[in-house]
Amino acid sequence: MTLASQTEIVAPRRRFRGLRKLARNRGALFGGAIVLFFVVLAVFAPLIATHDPFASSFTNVRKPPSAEFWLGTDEIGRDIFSRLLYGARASLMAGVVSVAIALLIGVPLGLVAGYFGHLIDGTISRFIEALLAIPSLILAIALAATLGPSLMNATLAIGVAATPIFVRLTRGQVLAIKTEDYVEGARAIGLPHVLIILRYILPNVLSPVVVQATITIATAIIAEASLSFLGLGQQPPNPSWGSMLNTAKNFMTQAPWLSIFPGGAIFLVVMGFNLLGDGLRDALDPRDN
Amino acid sequence: ADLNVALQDDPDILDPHRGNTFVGRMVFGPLCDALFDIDTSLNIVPRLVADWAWSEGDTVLTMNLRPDALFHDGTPVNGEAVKANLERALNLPESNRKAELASIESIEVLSDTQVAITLKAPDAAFLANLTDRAGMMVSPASFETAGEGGLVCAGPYKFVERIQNDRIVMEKFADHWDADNYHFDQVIYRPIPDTTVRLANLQSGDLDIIERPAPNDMATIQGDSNLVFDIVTGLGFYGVNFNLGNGERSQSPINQDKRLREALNLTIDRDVLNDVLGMGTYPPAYQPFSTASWAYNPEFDGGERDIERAKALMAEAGHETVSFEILYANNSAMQSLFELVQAMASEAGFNITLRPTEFAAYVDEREAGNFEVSQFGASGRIDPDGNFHRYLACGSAGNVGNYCNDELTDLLNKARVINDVEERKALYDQAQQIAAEDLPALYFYYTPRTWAYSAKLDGFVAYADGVLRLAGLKPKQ
Amino acid sequence: MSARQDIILEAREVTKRFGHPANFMRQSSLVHAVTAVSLSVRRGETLAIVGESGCGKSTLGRLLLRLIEPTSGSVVYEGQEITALRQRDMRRLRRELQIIFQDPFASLNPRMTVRQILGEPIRLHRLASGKDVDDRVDQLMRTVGLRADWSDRYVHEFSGGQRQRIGIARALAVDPKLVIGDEPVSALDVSIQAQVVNLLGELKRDFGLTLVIVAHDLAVIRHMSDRVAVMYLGQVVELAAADDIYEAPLHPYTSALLQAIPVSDPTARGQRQLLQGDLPSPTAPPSGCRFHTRCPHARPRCSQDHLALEPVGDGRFVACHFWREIQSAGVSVPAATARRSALEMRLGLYRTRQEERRQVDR
Amino acid sequence: MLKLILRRIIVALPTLIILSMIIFGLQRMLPGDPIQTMMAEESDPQVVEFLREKYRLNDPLPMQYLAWVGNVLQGDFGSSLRTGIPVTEMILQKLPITVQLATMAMIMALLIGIPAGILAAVHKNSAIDYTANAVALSGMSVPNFWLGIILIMVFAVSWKILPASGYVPITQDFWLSIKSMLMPAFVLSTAVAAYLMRHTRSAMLSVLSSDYIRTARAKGLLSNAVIIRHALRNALMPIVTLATLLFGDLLAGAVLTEQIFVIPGFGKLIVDAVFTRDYAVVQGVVLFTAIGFIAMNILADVLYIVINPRLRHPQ
Amino acid sequence: MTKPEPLLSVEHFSLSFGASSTNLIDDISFSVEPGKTLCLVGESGCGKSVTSLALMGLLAKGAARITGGKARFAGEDLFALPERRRADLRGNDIAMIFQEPMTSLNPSMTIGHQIVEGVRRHKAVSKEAAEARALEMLSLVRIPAPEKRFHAYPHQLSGGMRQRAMIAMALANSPKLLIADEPTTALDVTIQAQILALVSRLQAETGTAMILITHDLSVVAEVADHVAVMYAGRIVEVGSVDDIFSDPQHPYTLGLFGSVPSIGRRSGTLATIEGSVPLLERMPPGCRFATRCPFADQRCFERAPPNYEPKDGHRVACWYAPLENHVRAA
Ligand SMILES: Nc1ncnc2c1ncn2[C@@H]1O[C@H](COP(=O)(O)OP(=O)(O)OP(=O)(O)O)[C@@H](O)[C@H]1O
Ligand SMILES: Nc1ncnc2c1ncn2[C@@H]1O[C@H](COP(=O)(O)OP(=O)(O)OP(=O)(O)O)[C@@H](O)[C@H]1O
Ligand SMILES: [Mg+2]
Ligand SMILES: [Mg+2]
Repeated sequence: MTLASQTEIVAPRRRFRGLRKLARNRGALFGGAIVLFFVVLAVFAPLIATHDPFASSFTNVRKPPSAEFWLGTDEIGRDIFSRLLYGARASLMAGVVSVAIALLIGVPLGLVAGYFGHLIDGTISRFIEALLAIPSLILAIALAATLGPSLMNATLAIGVAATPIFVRLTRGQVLAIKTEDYVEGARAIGLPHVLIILRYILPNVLSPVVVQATITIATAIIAEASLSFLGLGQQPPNPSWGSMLNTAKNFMTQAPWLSIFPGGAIFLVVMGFNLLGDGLRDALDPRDN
Repeated sequence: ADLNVALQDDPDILDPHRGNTFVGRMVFGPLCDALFDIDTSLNIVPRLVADWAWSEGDTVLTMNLRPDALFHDGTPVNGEAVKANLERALNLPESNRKAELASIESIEVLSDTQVAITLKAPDAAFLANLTDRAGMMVSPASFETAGEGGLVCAGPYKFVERIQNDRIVMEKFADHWDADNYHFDQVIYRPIPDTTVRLANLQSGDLDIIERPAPNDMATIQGDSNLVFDIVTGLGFYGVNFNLGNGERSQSPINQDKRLREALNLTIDRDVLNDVLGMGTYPPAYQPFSTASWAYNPEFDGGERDIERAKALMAEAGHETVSFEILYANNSAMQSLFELVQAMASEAGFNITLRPTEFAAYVDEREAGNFEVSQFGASGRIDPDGNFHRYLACGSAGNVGNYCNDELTDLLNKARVINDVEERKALYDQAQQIAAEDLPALYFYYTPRTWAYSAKLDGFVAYADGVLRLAGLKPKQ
Repeated sequence: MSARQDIILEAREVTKRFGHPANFMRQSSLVHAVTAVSLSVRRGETLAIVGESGCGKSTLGRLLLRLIEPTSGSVVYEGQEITALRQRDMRRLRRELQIIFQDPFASLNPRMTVRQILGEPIRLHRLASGKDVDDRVDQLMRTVGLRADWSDRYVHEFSGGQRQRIGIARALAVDPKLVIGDEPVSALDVSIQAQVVNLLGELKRDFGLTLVIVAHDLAVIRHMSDRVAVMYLGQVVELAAADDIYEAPLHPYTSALLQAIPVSDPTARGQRQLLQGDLPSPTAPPSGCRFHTRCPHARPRCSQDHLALEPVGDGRFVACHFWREIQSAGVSVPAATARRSALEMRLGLYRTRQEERRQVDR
Repeated sequence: MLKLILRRIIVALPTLIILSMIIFGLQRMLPGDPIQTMMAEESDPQVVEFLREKYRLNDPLPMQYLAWVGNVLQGDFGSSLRTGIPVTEMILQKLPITVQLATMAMIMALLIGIPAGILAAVHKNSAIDYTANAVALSGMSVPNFWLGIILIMVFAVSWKILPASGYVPITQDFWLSIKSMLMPAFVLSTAVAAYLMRHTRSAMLSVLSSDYIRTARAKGLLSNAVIIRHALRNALMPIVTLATLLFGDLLAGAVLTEQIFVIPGFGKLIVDAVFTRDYAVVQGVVLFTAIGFIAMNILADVLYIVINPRLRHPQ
Repeated sequence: MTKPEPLLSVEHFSLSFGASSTNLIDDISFSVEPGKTLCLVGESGCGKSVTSLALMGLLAKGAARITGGKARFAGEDLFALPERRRADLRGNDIAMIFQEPMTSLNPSMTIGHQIVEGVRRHKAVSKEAAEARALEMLSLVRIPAPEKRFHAYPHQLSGGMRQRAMIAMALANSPKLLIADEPTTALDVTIQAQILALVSRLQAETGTAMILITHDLSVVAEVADHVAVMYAGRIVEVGSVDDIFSDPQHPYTLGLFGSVPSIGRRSGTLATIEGSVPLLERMPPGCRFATRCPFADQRCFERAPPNYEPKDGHRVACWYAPLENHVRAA
């Protein structure tokens, strides 16, 4: 009887609780759907594209949307729809990879600085502050120019420029988590530092980091566009949404479709990632249900 | 009244002996009178020099100065000042005019208004150089401060202030000898790099004149009754040059075999470039001399696009496909150009990789010979020598591809020391013949000198050198 | 006096200050959390540490396990000075010294399953490996009265009382010799609290553990402990057997604490002499006897002379200049009111039926 | 308070030293040579060599660095390679412009972001909330150069109610100056407003669910009073942090906006200098903006103390 | 002796959250008379705070739904009043003290200002008069040096002082009813005793009725006139404090008493209530305590127990009451 009654109070076993919560969040679902949609477009671009994204047709320069060219053609007669698909690859990569870089560098540094404190923290923090004091776009421009113009380098530069925020955020979280009883409990059983960091600290600092990451994906996509504007982003003839917008701005009045579609795509993806980020925050937060 | 003019870039240092940029020349125009000037047909005309004479053998130039020319600080532009300026241009360590004046042997002040220049050898381009920065006169009192914002010249306008990236303000110099011909009290040059923004400012009435509107905006400008579009063919050109002897990368097939270069040339349809990119403003170019120049020879033009022949030439050279890389400085005009070239050439089997590079790095790469094929452009000189010798003569400063044909160099050197136009033209024709054989460079189109300005202006004249001249320009009555 | 080998853990003049002293840039923010505390824990006993919030109980508990480094003083475990051990040796020793935390919600990693939480220390100290770990985990779950087949759940799926049991199970996982409970039941509801108190009692009996319980609920303390140390503002002011403390407190602060316990019967309401004022700030503790600012018996000497815990016979210790006089002044001690007969009778029925049901379950 | 500021300045010193090394090192890693870049078409080897010597470009890097630091400590930031103008003069010339632009942008962002964030939080999960979020996100996702051109087209070209570009010093004509900065400041403010809106929203949400808000309502206060008097002030801390951080970024990060609206601020100056390898300018201006950034952080600390009595009266 | 008219009487009050079909608070009734204290006891999460917040009208809109019942306060049904009228009552006729003294005061406003604000919201008095009232209240709750504390921020006060400031704020408008939700749980033993003594003295002086929420039986013994024992959203037993302490009937009440260790010498193990509260969705339709009750049988699980009234005003909801009549002594 006693044991039987104990069964009652325990919530039914639920695997993937976070995912379920995510699935119940309409905003997150919508955001996820948008992101997924563009990911599919990017991955299957060669299959979906109606034209060769690089083939210019000298007779079809800056044609408005039509049955043949769904979203029109650009300034040297290439199909905008097909370029948009291929551009999704560059823009998503600029967003996702740069954030991945920022996470891979920033989170470990933040963990180490926050956990060990003292001299290590002082050193890392001073360095990060110095980087923070350089405006991030300037930093990205300088890095991208150093590495030479290419999408990968721009991505790397954006990632590095975004890193200090992640170090700060992670470090702040670690400082809060570090004093939790369960971390002390881990020390009390004699667990070495590495394992404490990996098993106790890391999983518990991740939730705000993930949210910040989705916002940063959005800013990174915009940053790629800015670098493209300065000639440091995706290299021609390969498209990115940013570089498409960049050329399109010269034709804003004569051929508005050149800017509307890549601009709209950026808006949708940014929206998608942010909604997803909001949803992830709710899903990762163990406090509410 | 004020005149607001938009430039494409912010000029560099405001000292005619040290400046490097084209937009800098635009700004020097009204500020600093030169010894000579050109007319719309590129003839040399007097400016600070009232008249001049060459000695027998063309080695001594005697110039009579205008007696009424004053610097903005009130001092006269006299013989001593001319000598001091030329010597400064020759001797100042940072001077960029040395090459242009290199043929000077000595300068002699004969009187307040008379100066004689003795040359080491005849120099055909000498007078042309004196129409530009090398011939601009700076008040000797301001030699030290010129550049740091204290430029004192003898032009119809004097310098007031400069805010970097924002404006250069100049006001009318009332004591200028030709002051009556200048109708604006104040002239403001504003650097606006973005063509769309430049045009928008003109449309909104914030500007009166803009330089180099984008070709695709031509229709808009022409359709606007408040605006006027003007265009002349400039002296410069755009094309590509090949790395024929500068380091390892000169070893690639396209640089080793002129048949391949010929094939590439045959794939380029200049008319399409003109239509698609220039909206009709990019005059097709096949030679270094613009149609505005007397050295231009229509015989070297032509060569219709011919994919079949291109393929045949490639087959002859033993290639089905040829891959190479084009290096260029990244901006959207160059990007469209080379994307189009890439697309055109691919039809014959050329597999072109584009390497757009940030400008500073681009300059570096060219100097270092780290390219196979590179963007090739020149803003163009009044004298044909500046468009040819500098880029293709053996060992010349601008010859980054290290192309060297002794015969051609010989011809060009000869043309340098003859003042007779007919004789020189014959030499240039011969030189062109050789260049057309070797194909060290391809020319795509001549730089158009385009302008858009408010219909409220009267008396606007476009010059082939692209520099704005304010004489006679006035608001419509 | 008990023999030396009966002492399992001993604190010698341990002091802990937090924060930093004043320097030319900023004011001092030194918190005198624990000041020169000496006490010894006997093998097999339950020692309780009581006192108001912020008086340094938790800090002392942590110092005893060297979870934080003392500012001065030392801690000796089984004759070995653990405050002098190297980190690596200390980690090995951690198997024998464990802690149960106050907050059942904060003390377990929310991202780990119970099996991971309990299996980790077992593997770490190589008490078992492979399949045996799981068996041990199941065994532990049963020991603390939880179903073994729940061990794949995450902690948020358990109620507060159950979580506290998991916390206890984790402490027990490595077969410790001494367990410190830092307010192990304070966060729990009365009914759950009773379950855990009973469980701790059983475990101590069954495994021969030594327990140090940090708490502020005096009734719970009395129920659980053999000896009690009363702390005030970072110092131990009285240490004695539980019954002695409750029946004849010597230190005025101990009496005040006991006075504050609410009556357990509405008929026994009446005027009580309550301690006035609040605990002074530990950043600037009062001089002399730290309790003198609130002590009803304070005299001038109290604010000047520093004093230490002194033995007063029968294994009792007290830190007060005037304990003899105060005691003879007759401090009223709360009476344990007899429960009403109806309640006793029905509670009897309740217990009996509960016991019967338990039998049936087994 | 003074002590706090002093302490913060001392703590900032190592940061500045590291920062100066980073910019110095980063610049020298850039491919391309400042002199060659400047001369481009007309390069003359003699002149190049002369300038290399003049600007110490032939010295070993550490020497160059020390020489620069030495000069900076004497207040000499050097002068531009390209225009010959002293860096200090450039900074002084552009400082009021940049500060005006950043300040107007920040004010606009605050005026948009905070009320929107409050509205969204108060009406959580309602149509208002979703709309505010969508507007904020669109502000975040529209590239500045694009928005800028659209605004010029509409307000300057079609309606002719605002100047298309350019800058009028505030000392010359106050209203015209404000007017000429309206569009660029707005363009610049969109992303900041979006961040502020989202952070205000979440800060307000956590404050609104706190106990003292319940206490305020238990006093019978009406909801506007509760939100404005009790919630907002307590939600302000993270907003202040963010706003000061972003203000630092606005000082030099307005590159594209400055370019579109032809405003001679720090952003375009630095980027041009990066592209022309005008070392002294990049170093000088970045160092200067970094000092500005650090000053902003100190300002944030001071503001915390103003907002948060816990810091004002430590107990 | 006729029973005085109750100040507040809650009748058959039910409430549920979100889309849940089970009532979290299920059909509870109780009343408070002027000047008297009703203690609401029960374990954590049984709905004590929710009930008090519902009476205050402070439950988040949208989340909670009142699914039945009335709360008559001085002639008005609280649940039927428009929001504006409720706001007028709040802090004026009905005041509340919250559980957490540490977080229930606005950290960026002085104590004095927070009290003044409440006074001026309801009384048309000058700023000076309101400040005078606030000072008076601060000295009434025995805050030392009230003029100084008036300008203090919450963090500058100790927990005990903050709780006293809360009490001052709640009583500043002389409410007819004071709801105190576990006012001492967060406080130390010695401070807790001070606060409880203070509250009951003030109440005696002002004649304010009080609902005191707690889970601590000794607090009940100390201050209550009447007691309502709650379990999982229902009131299982209600009566005068003497009834509950001397004649407890419900097995849950018994379990509670058994769980509290006595201050006397140690006496074996504690009686416990096994298990814990089931989730709301899994609540048995009958007696909600059935899952943990040692006496429960099929009937208890299935059918709601009847009310047994051993005496006027003492009511218990159990099939087995009185126990000794239904269960054979061992
Ligand atoms: N890490 C720390 N840094 C600074 N001060 C601390 C730290 N830990 C504890 N303190 C301070 O030391 C004093 C004693 O704290 P401790 O936690 O030991 O008290 P406690 O008796 O356990 O109180 P509680 O009953 O509230 O748990 C307190 O004033 C506390 O603020
Ligand atoms: N907004 C809400 N939505 C859903 N459930 C809620 C909400 N607020 C409270 N509850 C639930 O209502 C129940 C009663 O909560 P309440 O705060 O009244 O308990 P309590 O008796 O005051 O407990 P404690 O002694 O811990 O304060 C809890 O189970 C809680 O989870
Ligand atoms: Mg503690
Ligand atoms: Mg509650």
